[in-house]
Amino acid sequence: MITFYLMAALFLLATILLGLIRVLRGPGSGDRMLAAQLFGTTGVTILLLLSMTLETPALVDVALVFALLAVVAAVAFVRQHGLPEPSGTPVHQRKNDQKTESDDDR
Amino acid sequence: MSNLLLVIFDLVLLAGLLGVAWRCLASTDLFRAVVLFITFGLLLALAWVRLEAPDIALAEAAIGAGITGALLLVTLERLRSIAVERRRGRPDQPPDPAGADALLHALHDPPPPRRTFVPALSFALVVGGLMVTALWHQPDAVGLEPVVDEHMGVSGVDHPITAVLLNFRAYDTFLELAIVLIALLGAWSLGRYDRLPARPAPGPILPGTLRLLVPVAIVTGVYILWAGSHAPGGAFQAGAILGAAGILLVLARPRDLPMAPSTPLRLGLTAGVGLFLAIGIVGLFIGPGLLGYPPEWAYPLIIVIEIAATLSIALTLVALFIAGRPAGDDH
Amino acid sequence: MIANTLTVILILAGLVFFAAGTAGLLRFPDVYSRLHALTKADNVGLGLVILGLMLQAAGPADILKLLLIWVLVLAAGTTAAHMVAQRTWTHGEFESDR
Amino acid sequence: MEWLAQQLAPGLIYPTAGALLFALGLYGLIRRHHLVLRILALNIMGSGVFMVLLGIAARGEGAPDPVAQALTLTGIVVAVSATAFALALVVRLARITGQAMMLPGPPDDEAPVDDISREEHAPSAEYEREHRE
Repeated sequence: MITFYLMAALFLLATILLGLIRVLRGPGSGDRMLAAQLFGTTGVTILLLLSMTLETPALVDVALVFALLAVVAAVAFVRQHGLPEPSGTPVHQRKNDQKTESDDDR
Repeated sequence: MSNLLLVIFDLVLLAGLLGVAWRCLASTDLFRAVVLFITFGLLLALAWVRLEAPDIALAEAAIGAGITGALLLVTLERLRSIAVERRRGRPDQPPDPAGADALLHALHDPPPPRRTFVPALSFALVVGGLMVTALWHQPDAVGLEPVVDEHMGVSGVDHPITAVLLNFRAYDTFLELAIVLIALLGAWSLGRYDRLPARPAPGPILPGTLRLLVPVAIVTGVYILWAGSHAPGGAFQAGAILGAAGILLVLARPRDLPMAPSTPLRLGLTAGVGLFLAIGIVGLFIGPGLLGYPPEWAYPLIIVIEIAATLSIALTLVALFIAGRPAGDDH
Repeated sequence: MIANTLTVILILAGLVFFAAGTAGLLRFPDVYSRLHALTKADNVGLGLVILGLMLQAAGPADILKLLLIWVLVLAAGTTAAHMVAQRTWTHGEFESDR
Repeated sequence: MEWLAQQLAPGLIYPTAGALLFALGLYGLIRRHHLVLRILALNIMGSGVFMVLLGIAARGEGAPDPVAQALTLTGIVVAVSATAFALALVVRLARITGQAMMLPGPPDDEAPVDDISREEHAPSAEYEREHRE
């Protein structure tokens, strides 16, 4: 059983390292943030599996804290750049040649 | 079999850590560097787990996931808004022609000049090589574990790390609280806080999530604080969790920050250091010495200090995140 | 014995979802489809692993803690996905790379 | 196999990796110009130090050394406070000079700066005004 848990944890660690490719490539910051979010969940799972392997029940608390605070970085990400004024049209509907105020912000 | 798997796990984890750190420091795009640094913190927590340090993993989880990431992302936002402001000009100042450059540089760092490559690499290699050599030749020592174990009876708590932090080496912890407070004073001396130019996401999703998360965070923080006397947990981890919850509130709040009134805020910020020192000085007269407690009083005193320290750490972390004196606090 | 077999099956199923999430993250063409692959696969994956671990838990307190972790991750994942999507919709996809 | 597992015990490979992290952070600290990246480099160096401390504490049989763990715990909280203070300083610097990098020198410094053009790092009017006063 312990060997099985360890193999599962190792597999998940490998998926994190593979997912890093998305952080490196991007291309947008949304992609990078999503990858970080996935790593958070995977990390929680690895911690739960390790708590069975290493027989350390306290690791469940660590996983709990990770799960609890997984959203903080994403909220900070939304504030980073912020959102345009309520009247702002979505980027997809803007004309390409028309330089708008919030385009300048970037 | 499982030993071998653990070794493979360690090697993969460490390779990942080194790789992430390397790519992070090689990024030209600062946002990418910050996301890689958040991932680095996650992997680091796993490393602490493998080193049989669940306490540290707990603190790393709260700080890495909750505080550092948000702090860095918001700093990038502040730098960007400063660059935009300079480019546009302000009411009292014409637009700054160098502003366009500043905008470019605010969130991008050009690749470093080739000239510094060889000296930097050789210096880092020499330092790293010396450290590795020293570590490999260091003899195995038992450390202080038996000593701590022997004195656990008089510490007042059942968890060795809490005993070390709040009893055996209380002066370290006391000075650590003071340093955190000094960092805050430093940040406050830079001026009032900058109002973030960005707005939070509209819609019901974020407030709804907050309504779920913040109470759970408070309960978890108190639970971790309580667990500290017999299991991994304690004032630092609890303070970090509550601080992260406070940061979440600050981030989700539209425009105006929910700053506490000045006097209670200051009392809360200094409660940890103040109470610690007061109890420590009392110990000088009626106890075993400065920052020492009589064994029969140790448990309640440690609990009182821990509660105050948790409060102070949480408040200080939130105030450091806001980075600046509360508005209307000057005179 | 039955519990052990069930745990193994559930965790394996969870791992499949994690693999699918990572594959989606790497292979899908734009943020919105990546988002979709990731949040669904990811949360179901964790849910299955947690169900598997619940069968091995020592007592009701542990089971509740595991359940709480899942609920929290669900809430965080949903919120994060929503906010990333909203921000991408209003700001465009490639604003980080000039 | 067992022999290999013994050679690669956590007490040995983690401190080694910690030392490498420290060296990596040092390298980044020297080479990168942007102050936020330098702060990240310092944090990575600090993590390397923590890893060395905890790795040595985990050596040998039995429970790890609680004193090293307690010191690391305080170290992490100090590191995050120092990072927050440093970031506040960077924002303040950017507000005054318009740059988030190390300036090559004071405005009247004639020292040659060959790698980065003078133009890019020219201090802003506000910076010069503050220094003249």
